[in-house]
Amino acid sequence: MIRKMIGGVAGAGLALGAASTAFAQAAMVQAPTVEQQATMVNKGDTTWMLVSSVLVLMMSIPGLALFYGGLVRTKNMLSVLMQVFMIVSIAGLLWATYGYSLAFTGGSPFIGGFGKVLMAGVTSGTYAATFSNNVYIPELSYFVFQMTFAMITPALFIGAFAERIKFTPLMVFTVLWSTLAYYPIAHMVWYWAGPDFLAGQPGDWGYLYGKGALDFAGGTVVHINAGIAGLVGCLVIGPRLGFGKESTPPHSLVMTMIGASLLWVGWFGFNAGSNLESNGVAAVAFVNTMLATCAAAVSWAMIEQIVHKKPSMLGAASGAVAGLVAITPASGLGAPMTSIVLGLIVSPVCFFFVTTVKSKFKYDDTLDVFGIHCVGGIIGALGTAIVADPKLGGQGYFDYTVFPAVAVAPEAYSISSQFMVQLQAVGITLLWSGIVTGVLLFVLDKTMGLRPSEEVEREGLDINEHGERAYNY
Amino acid sequence: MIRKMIGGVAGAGLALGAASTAFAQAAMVQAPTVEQQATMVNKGDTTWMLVSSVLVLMMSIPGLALFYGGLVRTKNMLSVLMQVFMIVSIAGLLWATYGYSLAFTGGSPFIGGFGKVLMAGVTSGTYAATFSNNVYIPELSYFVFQMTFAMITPALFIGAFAERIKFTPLMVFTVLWSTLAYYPIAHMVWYWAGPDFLAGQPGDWGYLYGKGALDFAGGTVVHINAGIAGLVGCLVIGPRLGFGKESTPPHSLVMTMIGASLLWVGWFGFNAGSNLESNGVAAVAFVNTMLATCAAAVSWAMIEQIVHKKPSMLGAASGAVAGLVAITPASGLGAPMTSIVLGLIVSPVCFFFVTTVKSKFKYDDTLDVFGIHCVGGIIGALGTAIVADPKLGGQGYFDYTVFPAVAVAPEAYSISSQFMVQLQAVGITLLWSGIVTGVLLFVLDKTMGLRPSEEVEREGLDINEHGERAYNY
Amino acid sequence: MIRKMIGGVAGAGLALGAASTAFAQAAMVQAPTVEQQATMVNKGDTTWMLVSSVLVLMMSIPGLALFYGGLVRTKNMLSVLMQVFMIVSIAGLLWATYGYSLAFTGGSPFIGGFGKVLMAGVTSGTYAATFSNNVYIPELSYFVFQMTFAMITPALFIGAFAERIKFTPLMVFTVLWSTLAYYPIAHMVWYWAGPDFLAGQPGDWGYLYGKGALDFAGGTVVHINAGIAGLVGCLVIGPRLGFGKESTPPHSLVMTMIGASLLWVGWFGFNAGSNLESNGVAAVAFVNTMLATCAAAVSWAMIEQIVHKKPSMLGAASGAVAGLVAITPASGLGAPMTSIVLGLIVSPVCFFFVTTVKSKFKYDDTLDVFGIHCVGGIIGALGTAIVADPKLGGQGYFDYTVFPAVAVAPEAYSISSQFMVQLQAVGITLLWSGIVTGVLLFVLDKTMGLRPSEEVEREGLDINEHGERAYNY
Amino acid sequence: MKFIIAIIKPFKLDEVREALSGLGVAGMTVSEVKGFGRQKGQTEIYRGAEYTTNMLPKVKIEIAASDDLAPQIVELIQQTASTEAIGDGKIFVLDLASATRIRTGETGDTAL
Amino acid sequence: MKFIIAIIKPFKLDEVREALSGLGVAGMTVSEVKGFGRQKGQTEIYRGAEYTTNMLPKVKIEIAASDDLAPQIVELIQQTASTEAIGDGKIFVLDLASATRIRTGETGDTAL
Amino acid sequence: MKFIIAIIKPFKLDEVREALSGLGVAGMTVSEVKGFGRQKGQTEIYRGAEYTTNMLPKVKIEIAASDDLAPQIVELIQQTASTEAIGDGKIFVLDLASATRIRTGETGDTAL
Ligand SMILES: Nc1ncnc2c1ncn2[C@@H]1O[C@H](COP(=O)(O)OP(=O)(O)O)[C@@H](O)[C@H]1O
Ligand SMILES: Nc1ncnc2c1ncn2[C@@H]1O[C@H](COP(=O)(O)OP(=O)(O)O)[C@@H](O)[C@H]1O
Ligand SMILES: Nc1ncnc2c1ncn2[C@@H]1O[C@H](COP(=O)(O)OP(=O)(O)O)[C@@H](O)[C@H]1O
Repeated sequence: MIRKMIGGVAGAGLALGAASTAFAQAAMVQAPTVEQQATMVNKGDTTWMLVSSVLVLMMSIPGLALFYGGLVRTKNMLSVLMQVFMIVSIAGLLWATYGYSLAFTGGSPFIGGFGKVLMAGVTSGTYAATFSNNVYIPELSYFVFQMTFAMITPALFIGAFAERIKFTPLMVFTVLWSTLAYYPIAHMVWYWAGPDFLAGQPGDWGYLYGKGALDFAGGTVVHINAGIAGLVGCLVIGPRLGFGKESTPPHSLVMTMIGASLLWVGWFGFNAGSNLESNGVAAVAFVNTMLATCAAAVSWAMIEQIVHKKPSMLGAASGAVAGLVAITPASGLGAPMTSIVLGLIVSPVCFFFVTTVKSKFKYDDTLDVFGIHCVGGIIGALGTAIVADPKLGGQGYFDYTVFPAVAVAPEAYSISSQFMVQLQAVGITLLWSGIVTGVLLFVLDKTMGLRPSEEVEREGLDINEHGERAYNY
Repeated sequence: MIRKMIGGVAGAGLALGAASTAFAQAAMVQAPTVEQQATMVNKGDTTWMLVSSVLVLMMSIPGLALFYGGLVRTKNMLSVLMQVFMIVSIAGLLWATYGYSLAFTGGSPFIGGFGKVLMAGVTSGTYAATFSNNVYIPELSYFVFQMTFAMITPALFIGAFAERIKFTPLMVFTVLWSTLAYYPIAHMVWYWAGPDFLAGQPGDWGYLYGKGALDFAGGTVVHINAGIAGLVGCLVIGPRLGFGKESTPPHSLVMTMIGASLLWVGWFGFNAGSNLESNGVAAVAFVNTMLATCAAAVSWAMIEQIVHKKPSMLGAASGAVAGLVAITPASGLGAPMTSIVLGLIVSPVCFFFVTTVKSKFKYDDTLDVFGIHCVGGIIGALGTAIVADPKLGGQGYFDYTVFPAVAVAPEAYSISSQFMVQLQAVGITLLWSGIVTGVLLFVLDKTMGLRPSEEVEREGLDINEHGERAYNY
Repeated sequence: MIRKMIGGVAGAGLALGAASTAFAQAAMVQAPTVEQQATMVNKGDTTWMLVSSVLVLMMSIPGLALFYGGLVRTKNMLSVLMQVFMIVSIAGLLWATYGYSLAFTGGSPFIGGFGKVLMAGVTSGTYAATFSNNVYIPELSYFVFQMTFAMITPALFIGAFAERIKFTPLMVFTVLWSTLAYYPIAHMVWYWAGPDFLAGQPGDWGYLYGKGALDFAGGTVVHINAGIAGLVGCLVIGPRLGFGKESTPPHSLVMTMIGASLLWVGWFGFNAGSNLESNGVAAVAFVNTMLATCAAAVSWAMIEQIVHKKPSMLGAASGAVAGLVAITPASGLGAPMTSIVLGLIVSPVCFFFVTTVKSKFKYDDTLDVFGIHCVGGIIGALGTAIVADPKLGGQGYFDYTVFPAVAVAPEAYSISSQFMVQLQAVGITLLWSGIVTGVLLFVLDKTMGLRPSEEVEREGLDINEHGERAYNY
Repeated sequence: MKFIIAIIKPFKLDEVREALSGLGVAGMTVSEVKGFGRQKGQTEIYRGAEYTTNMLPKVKIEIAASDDLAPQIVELIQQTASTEAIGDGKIFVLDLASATRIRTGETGDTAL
Repeated sequence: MKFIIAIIKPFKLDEVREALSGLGVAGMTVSEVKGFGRQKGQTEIYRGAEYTTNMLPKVKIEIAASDDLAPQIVELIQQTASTEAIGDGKIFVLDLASATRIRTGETGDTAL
Repeated sequence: MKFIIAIIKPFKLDEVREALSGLGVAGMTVSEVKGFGRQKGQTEIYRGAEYTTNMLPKVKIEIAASDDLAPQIVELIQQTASTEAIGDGKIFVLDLASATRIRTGETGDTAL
């Protein structure tokens, strides 16, 4: 899912060769026809993409739903579960309707076209490009993999204004935000013509892809994007009743731990799946994800040990999620040892945001969507510039405007110039998603109303909005 | 798992070609020997089948167990978990003993033979056919994939008479029902000689397979079969004490939501795994499953919004499961857009059954096994006739009595005649499973007794039947 | 992961052939270069190893954490979850730091070298051997698969002294025990030069591997190793306050059931993943695991039915785990029918240990780590000698000191001599791990102190050690 | 005024509440308790460890009532909650010195 | 001495507790209860089955107090816990015959 | 008759119950409560948000007893439940106007 990646030891030919020696001898085909692409599919890759899609779905339901749900009060538990469940469902339908077309067809550098609306022309016999020349996967497997990303991203921001939003306007917001924020950013960062086609169609790419922004699995597209929406959302909607006065301990850290664990487990589909191929680079992304997460869980626990003298389960879980967020953009680009460093760094910074910064500025980001996803995502996005450096063991990037693609020479990789590109991607995402969110929520508040009545908020959203109680022991 | 399927763009040769161009040039082999089959195995397929088996197991434990368990009262929670856990275990052993042989060896059109009793001749060096000519998978991977189906099916019906059945007779019923209902229906619908063999052995198939019934992943074999057993079971066993008088709210919708989510997650193994190959058609089944489920979750929530003004978490979860059930027989046959329609339709119908019909006829189908699995399964089975139509973007079917198999011409596909075949499959399953269930339960009730004493039912099955309490907070 | 395994019908050539006919004709390469290895990788295998790693991680978090956590009292729930979560994280970092190097590089027969410390030389372009000649997988996928084993093993023993140990010393112990017990045992049992290299480097193997010990997926390395550490640990640390007087019922058997189910689900990665290739033998390991577990769940429930008249959910879950433990060393070596026998036997023996033996000797092995993991592991390790016999349908072993490897002739396989080898492996593991654990814990107790104060133990570890409560309903 | 405390079997709660409504009892407060008495508890067994707590789940109902109504309430509860099996529970009556309705500040019988 | 039982809305607990601290009330015992009264409960619907239990979550506070302090406590609770909406709850006062501090065995007012 | 309410530390429950059995107390009713008093609570911290509720888990025992037995019960509980640490709890005694056994309708001391 980034512009500049390739598998294997030394480049396109060999990556392919690893799949089947038969190909190694065959001549490479530029801009292959669909019939030719059909012969460039490996069932190991197809399996990997399908499994990865399963894993990413598991991240949202039940993973994220439980991670968030455990942290709210009993009376709002079902509202969180329901919001995640329905956002996932609605965003899924939207993806098939026009989301995929807007994100992953050509058009302008800022948004795709309508060519694949209602999945027109997307069948069992069409194929999607990977990051290796002449390696393809069934387009539907790519479609559904990307779909699971479009499903989880809007489910992320609900944590920022949990316990105090009406259900129906939130669903409307999901549709609008996906259309105006998610699809454009995904298009800008991830859309390109594919390695066998770019040489013949230079410029057929998203705006930030063209700038050279690196986002392997969604640091900007997913985490910063949703994280800033969360912050703006909690500012527009305002703090919960009794915020800062009443104590609101998590009603079940057990659920939160289950959720964090399933996020961790499923995130391998998210990160290593983003390699689109099952090869050595997928394994790199996998290992980097594992190590950064371990490191971030440990460093969050350690900072709690220092500050509070008690390392907490919630802290360890928060650290793990922060680590997962931070490694996301860098997962297939960094090296194991630099991933550990990234993980060690992200937790203290996020800890500082969810404790000091939040209590200083008194915004009620209920479940720390900003403090963990946005801040962690920014650290990851910027850190990617560093860890991708081949001189630090990183995977660098590939130039796909030539055919076959060539890897950047280690001495040609410049951390500082990549850093500026990353900064730009971060900035554009923050601005665009922030503004879109603010405007949309303002309008929805004036029209449908975003907040339930005081009494409803007090009694809980479960019974009032959904007519149910989470537990009847 | 259906008679008429093939992968890839245009038919058998190409499907194979996708796996390895080396084969594309090689001549096709009719009725290959085991040694030849060994060279026709792709590790990507093997991985996919193993992973799919893992996913289907996760559907039953913990998925289904939690989905059901959350809906009963605290005092019966463990009884539900235990029933599912032990049915899974016993049905698994039974499958190895004689189930696989009765379901998946030749013999009569109605039941298989004893040739593979105790897994005779099933080794790491035998292979099972897929739906593509000259594509094989290790037989043990097919054996275990089918095993997970035989494990979950009898676990489905316990929901209909939850909270009021004795444990031991239920286990005996599981053994008898598997033998007399599951294996015959599975044989009738799914058994055939395989694409490379059918041309040479016309007629070597199950009764309904031979009629041309389409059931991609188990609409009739699994859901209608178990669903009607549930209905008959709850009628024979009678309603719970206090049914309709005492309120029996779900003790933990959180568990139900976790269960529904894991069912959704695992169902990709069930449906896309039923393709037996990891190719474009597996991706079709995957995408159809995702979209139908999203649509059904949304449409159940919407009908609740209309009827009760409050969309509920239980409703969304019920809708998702109804959608999964309905798409099951059609998953690899329909198209994404028609799958959405199927999902949108199934929820209102099931909603009507679990609310209006059930309260009208006053049967105590505790967890709506009939209303969701049987009704949803029927809608799916009949709907398959429509969505499979190539003129609607469906996958049609293949004629395997010629070698290599040929796809049905779109204009030759007739919805109405396929519909009649589907109707017949549905009718036979309803009748056969219904009668078998009724007779077995009647006999068991007279001999072992099915129902615990009033006092035991009142105090709960957990403490009385299993000597435990679910929670000791 | 054992010395003597190969896939497919009849040996190395064919196993390879199954992957790609292109290879079948090609000449075999002894001691291939890295560039040659790159062409011997199959993406189906790579996918399988990545998925298996995901599954094993899911076994520990949330699987094991919930299985254990549900069994303790509410006040200690988070301490268990936290211990598992942090052990997993720390052991993961340690593996990258020097664990992998100590376990899986040559050196002495007892411990590896420092060549791969900080993952030096382990990249996306290096490969690990499998059990088939000329079949390789990306080394990072092997690295991370083994990593998940190193992460779960120390998490197993905490069950023996749950509810009464201080957090920080336990983390220190995890580091020391991994270094002094896990890496050496893993090296002794599993390290070897690989099938293409052993003929040229005879003797380049771990001590027990060289003796011919069979441990397919970790009966000695994981279960006996951790199980004996648990027993010694609970003896050194002493019983809980009120042990044998106060009643300590499990606070949530629902969590225990979820945990046991996820252990079962994930264990297919553990066992079938240990085949390192996705072929017929992986399917054998998969099926054996399924059947032994079903059988053990049933036999534990039956013995409870006989002894207490009530089969319990905890019993069924305990049986399933005992079955999984027992089949672990034998999974890819036994046959389905002998696996059932192994499963049927292990439960009564473990039942005897956790009831009669434990109450007779009055050690407070809180969650029966010894009674289930160590005892079950011993039964499995010794039973492997029997079920591996080709005359009983077992897979036998391969002689890798010749190239290509040759399978043992059935008549050459001697159960009794293999049994003696197994006994030796069991004995060495018990002794070494037992002594290391005893010494380490003794020293830690004298220096840091292992046990919290009486008051802390009484109030619970959650609030005192972690500053949290598991539930705030 | 009287303060009535009734300990009953949980499944009798709905019946008792309805009966009391019929009598015109407008309010009551209910809580879950564990009862220890003559009734024997079930034995729980966890991996061989047997616990017979004899602590059984019961429901406690608290009702403040006027002196007039109190005896009728007691009688009604006794009749409705009885299954004639051991463990049916008890009804205790205490004197109530004062009662206040928080919303209005009313006191005495009108506060009930 | 008096034994005061107050049934209040759960979200008022913190406020009441703080107010009482101000008055010098050193201890109290709190439990979760379900209240049945004039206040109507929410309707729960599960797959079409409707339950309106009218059993609402409330919090019960029990305070033993000296005869002097008791009236002030009642008044303070009444004022703090009131939202002037139906369902605010009740305060009941009973006579307390004796009080003992377990730690020391002290009895009477000093035990409180 | 007396109605005895004892608030004790949870882990003392089994001991107290056994001691009371020895005295011939045939029944009691137990519930989980939260206690607020001199004893300081533990601080809980969730992502930096600190809560010191001072609400500690306690167990409440309610026993109806004859006038004769009541003082002995109070004394026994006091002795058994004491750990001589702050927070051991309280014993309150109220007068009990009447007691009824639901199963039989018996009243008075024989109902206990
Ligand atoms: N002396 C007592 N004080 C308080 N509660 C009591 C007392 N005796 C019994 N109870 C309560 O009444 C319940 C029923 O008492 P039990 O002796 O089992 O049966 P029965 O009421 O039929 O004699 C007990 O579970 C307990 O909750
Ligand atoms: N007679 C009573 N005895 C005991 N508790 C009562 C009584 N009446 C009301 N309550 C308690 O007080 C709560 C509030 O009573 P309710 O009638 O709803 O409103 P209000 O107090 O405003 O009149 C109830 O939920 C119940 O817990
Ligand atoms: N005035 C009171 N009324 C009701 N319960 C009280 C009162 N004072 C204390 N308690 C209960 O007794 C428990 C112990 O009281 P505390 O002041 O902490 O210690 P001690 O009993 O040793 O003085 C408290 O947690 C509370 O449950």
